[in-house]
Amino acid sequence: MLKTRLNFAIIAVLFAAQAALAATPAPKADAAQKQELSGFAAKDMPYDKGEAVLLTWPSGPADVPGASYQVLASSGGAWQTAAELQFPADTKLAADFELPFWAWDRRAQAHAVQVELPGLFPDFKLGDEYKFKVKYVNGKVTAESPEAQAAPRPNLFNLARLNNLVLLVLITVVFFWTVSHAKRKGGLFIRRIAGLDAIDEAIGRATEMGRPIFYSTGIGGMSGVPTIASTAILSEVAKKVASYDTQLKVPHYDPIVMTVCKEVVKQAYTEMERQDSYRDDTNFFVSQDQFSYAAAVDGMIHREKPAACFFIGYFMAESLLLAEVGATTGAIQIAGTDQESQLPFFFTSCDYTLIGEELYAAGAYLSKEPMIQSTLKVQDFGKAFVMVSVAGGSLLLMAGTWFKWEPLVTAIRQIFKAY
Amino acid sequence: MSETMMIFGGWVAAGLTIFLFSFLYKDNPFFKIAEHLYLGAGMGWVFQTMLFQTWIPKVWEPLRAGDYYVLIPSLLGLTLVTQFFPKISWVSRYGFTFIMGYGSGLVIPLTISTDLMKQIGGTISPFMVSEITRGNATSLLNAAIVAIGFICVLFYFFFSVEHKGVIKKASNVGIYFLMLYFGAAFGNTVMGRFSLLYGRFDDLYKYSGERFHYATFVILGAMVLYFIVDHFRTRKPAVEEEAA
Amino acid sequence: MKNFIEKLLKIDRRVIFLALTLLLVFPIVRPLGLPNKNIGNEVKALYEKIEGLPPGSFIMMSLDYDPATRPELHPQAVAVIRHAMRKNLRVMILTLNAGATGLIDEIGERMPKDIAPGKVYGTDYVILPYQPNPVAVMTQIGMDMYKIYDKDRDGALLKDMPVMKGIRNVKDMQLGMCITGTAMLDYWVAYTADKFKFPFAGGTTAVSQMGYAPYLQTGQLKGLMGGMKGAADYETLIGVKEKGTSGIDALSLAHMMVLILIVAANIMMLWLKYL
Amino acid sequence: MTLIKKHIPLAICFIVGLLTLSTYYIPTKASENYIEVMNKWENIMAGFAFLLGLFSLFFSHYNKMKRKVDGWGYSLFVFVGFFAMVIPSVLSHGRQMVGPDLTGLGWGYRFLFNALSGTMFSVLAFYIVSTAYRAFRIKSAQAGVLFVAALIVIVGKVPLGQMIWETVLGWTHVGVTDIVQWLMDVPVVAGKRGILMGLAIGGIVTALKIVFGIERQYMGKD
Repeated sequence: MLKTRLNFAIIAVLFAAQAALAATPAPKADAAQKQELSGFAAKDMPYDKGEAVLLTWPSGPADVPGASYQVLASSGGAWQTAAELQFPADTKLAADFELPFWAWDRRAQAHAVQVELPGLFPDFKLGDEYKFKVKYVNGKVTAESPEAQAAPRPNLFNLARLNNLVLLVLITVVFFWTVSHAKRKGGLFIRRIAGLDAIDEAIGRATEMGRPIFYSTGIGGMSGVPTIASTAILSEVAKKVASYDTQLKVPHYDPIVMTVCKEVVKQAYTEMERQDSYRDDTNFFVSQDQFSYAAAVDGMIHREKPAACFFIGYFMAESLLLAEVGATTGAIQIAGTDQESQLPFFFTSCDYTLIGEELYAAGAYLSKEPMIQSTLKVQDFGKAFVMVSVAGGSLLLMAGTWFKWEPLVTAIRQIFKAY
Repeated sequence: MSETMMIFGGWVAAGLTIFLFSFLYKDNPFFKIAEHLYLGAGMGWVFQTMLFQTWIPKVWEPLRAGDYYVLIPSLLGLTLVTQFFPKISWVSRYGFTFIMGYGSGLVIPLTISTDLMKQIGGTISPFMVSEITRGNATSLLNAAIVAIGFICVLFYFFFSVEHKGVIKKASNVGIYFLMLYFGAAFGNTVMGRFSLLYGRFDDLYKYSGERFHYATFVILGAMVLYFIVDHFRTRKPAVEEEAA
Repeated sequence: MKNFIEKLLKIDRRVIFLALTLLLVFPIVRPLGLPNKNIGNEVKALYEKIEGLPPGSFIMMSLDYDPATRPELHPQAVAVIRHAMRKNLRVMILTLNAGATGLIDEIGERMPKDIAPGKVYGTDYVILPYQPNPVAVMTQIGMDMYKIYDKDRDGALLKDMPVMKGIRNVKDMQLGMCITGTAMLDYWVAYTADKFKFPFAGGTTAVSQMGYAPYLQTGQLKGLMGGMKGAADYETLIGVKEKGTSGIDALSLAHMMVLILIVAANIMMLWLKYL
Repeated sequence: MTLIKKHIPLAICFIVGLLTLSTYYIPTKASENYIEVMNKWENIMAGFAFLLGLFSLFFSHYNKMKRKVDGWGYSLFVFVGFFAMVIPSVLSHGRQMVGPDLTGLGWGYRFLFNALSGTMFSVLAFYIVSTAYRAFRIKSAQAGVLFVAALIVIVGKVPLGQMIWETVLGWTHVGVTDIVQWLMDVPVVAGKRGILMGLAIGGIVTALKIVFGIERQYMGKD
C-alpha cells in the first residue's frame, strides 16, 4: 500500500505544479506608447522546456490580405529576424495553436507567435532577458510596436497533456483496487466462457469413441500469458479426462512448459482420485524446432486419429499445419490463441476458437490466478470507459453541431485528443 | 567478384532454397541442415552488424578517444550476460531493471494517447454534422457502423457481466465484425504469402538458366533421386506418414 | 460417387503443392501482362502526399524489413525513393532492424546506377547505420537526432553533410515513413509521429495491412502501402514497372486457385451431407 | 544480500520507470536531459541484450552436441552458418562492397542469408492452399461471413479477379475494389479497434506492474 500512496503523492505534486502555470495569452496594452500597434506583449511560452517566448498582440481590421507582420528580437545587440517570423497579417492567430481549451484560449482575438530563441541566438542561455518588437507593413503604411521584454523559463507541467494524466491516474487507481481484491479469497467475478462448454462436449465424444485426445500448448515459454492460461485449461481438461478414463496426449515444444504441465496433469488426476490411471508419458517432449514440432505432431495426429485436438496457447505459423491435419482426420478441434495473425486459420478449421482475451478470461476463470484476473478487470474497466465515451461522445458531438453549441463541440473534441 | 563466385553463389542459393522446400514432401536431413544454417547465419549477420555499426563506433571508438561515460551503459549491458551463470545471475537484474523501467515508463502515456484517446476521438469525430444531406448520408452511416461495431466488439470481450439479453445480442453483433476483420486479414495473408513464394520462384528461375549451368534443375533432380532411394531404403509396411 | 468425393477431399496435400508450383512457375516463364488498374486509396494518398511536398523537403525512411519479406517490401521502398528523388526531395534512410542492413546496402548500390543517377550521396540522400533499441532511437530522433546518429554508415560526420542542413529533429522533417513486416510501424506512430506531431506514412506486408485501418481512419497514418499489391500500385503511379508489378500475374493465378479450392471443397462437403 | 539482489533492483526499476513516465508531462530542460541520457544509454545497452539471444542459441546447440542427443550433428551447422557470416565480415570490415566488387560478406548475404531467410516463410504459401482446400469449412454463419470477406479481398486485390467480377457481376455496377475499400474503411476499423483496446490497456497494466515491482518475471528466480 505504501507504493500506492507514494504514487498519489507524486501525482498530487504534479497537479500543484500545473495549477500555478496555467496560461492565457493575455495581451496587456501599454497605454504610455504612442505607436499605432498597441497591446503588444511578450512572455514565456508556456508548457515548454524554456527556449521559446510567446508574443501576442490583438488582431483587427488592419489584418487585410497583402499586409504582413515582421517580428524582431534582440539580446541587447542588433535586431534579429528569420523567414518564419515574417508572415501575412491574417495568419498566426491564437486560434491556430493546437492546444486544448483548459490550457489555452483559442477564441482570443489576437495574434500569437512562438519565437524559438536558440534558432535566432546561437549563444542562447537560459535565464537571459530578450527584447522583442513587431512591425506592420501594408504597402506604404507601416507601424511598429513598442519593445517588450521577456525571459523564457522552463515549465514544470505540460498542461495540454492533462487529459492523458487524468486517464493514467484513473487506470492506476483501478489497477491497485483490482490487485488488492484479486488476492482476496474468491477473487473477482469473471463470467463463464462459452468455449469451455465445448471442451466437455469434445471429451465426451472422445470417451464414446474410445480414441485419444491431443492437447498442444503451443510454442510459447512459461512466461507468456497465453501459455499460463493454457496450463489452466489443460488442468480442466485433465480432470475431465481422468474422470471419464480417456487417454490424453500432450506433445511439448518447451521442456520447462513440459515440467509444469506434468505437475498440472498429475494434480488433476489426484484431485479426481484417479492417481492409479495417471501415466507419466502423457506429457512428452517432441522438438524445440518450430516446424519439426509441427511435422511430428502432424504425423501423430494422422496415425492415431484422435477424437479431439486442443491447440491452446501461443502459436505462430505452425497453426496452419496443425489445424489442417486435425480437420482432415475428423477430430473435434478447439483452439485458442492471442496471436491475431493466426486466428483466421484457427477459426476456419476448428470447431471452437477462443479469441485473444477470451483465452485469458478462460484461464482466469479456471485458475483464479490473481495476476491474470486483475489485468482482465482493468481491461474491462477500460473497455467500459471507451464504450461510454464513444456512445456519449458521438451523441453529444452530433447534438452539439446540430444545435450549434460551439463550446460543447470544442470541449468534447479536445478532451479526446492527444497533445 | 569473379563470375565463378557468382555461379557458385547461384548454386548455393538454389540448393538451400530447394532444401527448405523439400520439407513440403517430408521432413528430411537436407531441410534440417538448411534450417540450422539459417539460424546460425541469421545470428551471424546480426552479430556482424552490431559489431561494425554499433559496438565499434559507439563503444570502442569513444573509449579510445577518452569518453569513459560509455562504460556505464556498456557494463550495465554486459551484466545481462551473467544470466547464464546461475551463481551470479542476480547481477543481470541491474541491467534488466534499467531496460524494463525505461521501456515501461515510456510506453504508458504513449499508449494512452495513441491507442485510447486518438481511437475514441477518431470514432466520434465523423459525427460532427449540422444537417443530413445526400452527400454526407453515406459517410454518416459508415461512421455509425464503425461506432456501433466498435462498441459491440468491446461487449464481446467484456468479461465482468454474464452475457444475457441485450448484452448477448450486442456481443453477437460484435463477433460478426471480428469475422469481417479476420476474413479480410485472411484474404490479405493469402496475398502476402504468395508474394513471398513468387519471390523465391523468381530467383529459382534465374538460377535455372544457362549462366548458372542449370543449377535449379540439377539440384531438384538430385533431391528427387534422394527421396526415391530413401523411400525404398526405409520402406515401412503399415503406416504412411503424413507429409508435414 | 460419395466414396470418390470423400477420397477427393482427403487428397494428399502434396498433390496440391505440386499444382500450386506449376501454376506459379507458369507466369514467371511466360508473363501474362495483366494490367494493374484499381489503385488503393491509401497508396494514392501517400503518392499525393509526396507529390505535394516542395523540392528540398526532407523525408525520413526507416526500412525495417529483412530478406524474409523482401519480395513484398523491397519494391515499395525502391518505388518511394525513386519518386522522392525525382521530386528533388532529400531522403534519409535508416534502419532499426539489423537484418535490413544488407538490403539497404543494395539500395545504396543501385542509387547511382538506376534509381537516381545524378543524385549525390551526402547532398541529396544519406544512409545511416543500424541502431539497436528502437524506442530509444524514436524518442531521441524527436528531440536531437545527432545525439544518437553522430555518424553516417561510413563513419563520416553526419552534422556536416549538406543533406542534413537545417535538420535537428523530426520537427524539421516533412514526412516520415516506415516500411516493415513487424510491429515497428506501430512503434513509430506512438513514439514519434503522435508524440512529436510528425506526419507519418507506412509500408507493410499484406498480412498486417488490415490491422492499420484504425490508424488510417484517424489520420495517424497519412498513407499506407500493403504488400506486393501496394508496391505495384505505387509503381503504376510513378510509371516505372518493376518487381512489384511483375508479381501481379502470379498473384492473380494463385488467388483464383485458392478461391476455387475453397468453393469446390465446401460444395463437396455439402454434397456429402445432403445428397 | 536480499537488499542488493532484490530490493535495489526493484527500486531502480521504480525510480527509472517513474522518471521516464514523468518526462511525458514535464517539459523542463532537466527532464529533457534525463531522457536524452537514458536514450543514449539504452541504445548502447540494447546492443548487448542481443548477446542473450546469441549465447542461448550457442549454449543450447553446444549442449546438444556435447550430450550427443538425437540429431546433434545438425547443431554443427548453426556454428557453420554463424562463422560463414562473421569471418568474411571481419576480413572486409563489415563492408559488402569494395568499389564495384562484392566482398565475401556481400556474397554470403546475397546467396546464403537471402535465400534461407526468404524461403523459410514462403513455404507457408503452400500450406495456405492446402488448408484452404482441406480444412476451410463453412460450418456456421460466422465462418460464412469470414469466408465472404476473404473471398471479396482475394478477388478484389488482383487484376484477374477484378476482370472476372466485372464479367460475372458487372451488371450490379458495384466494383469489387470499392467493396474491398469499404471493408477496410468501415468494418475492419471497428473490429481491429475493438481488439486494439484490450491490447492497449493490457499493455498499460503490464507496464504498471513492472514499474511497481509486481511483475518481476524478467528478474528470474530468486
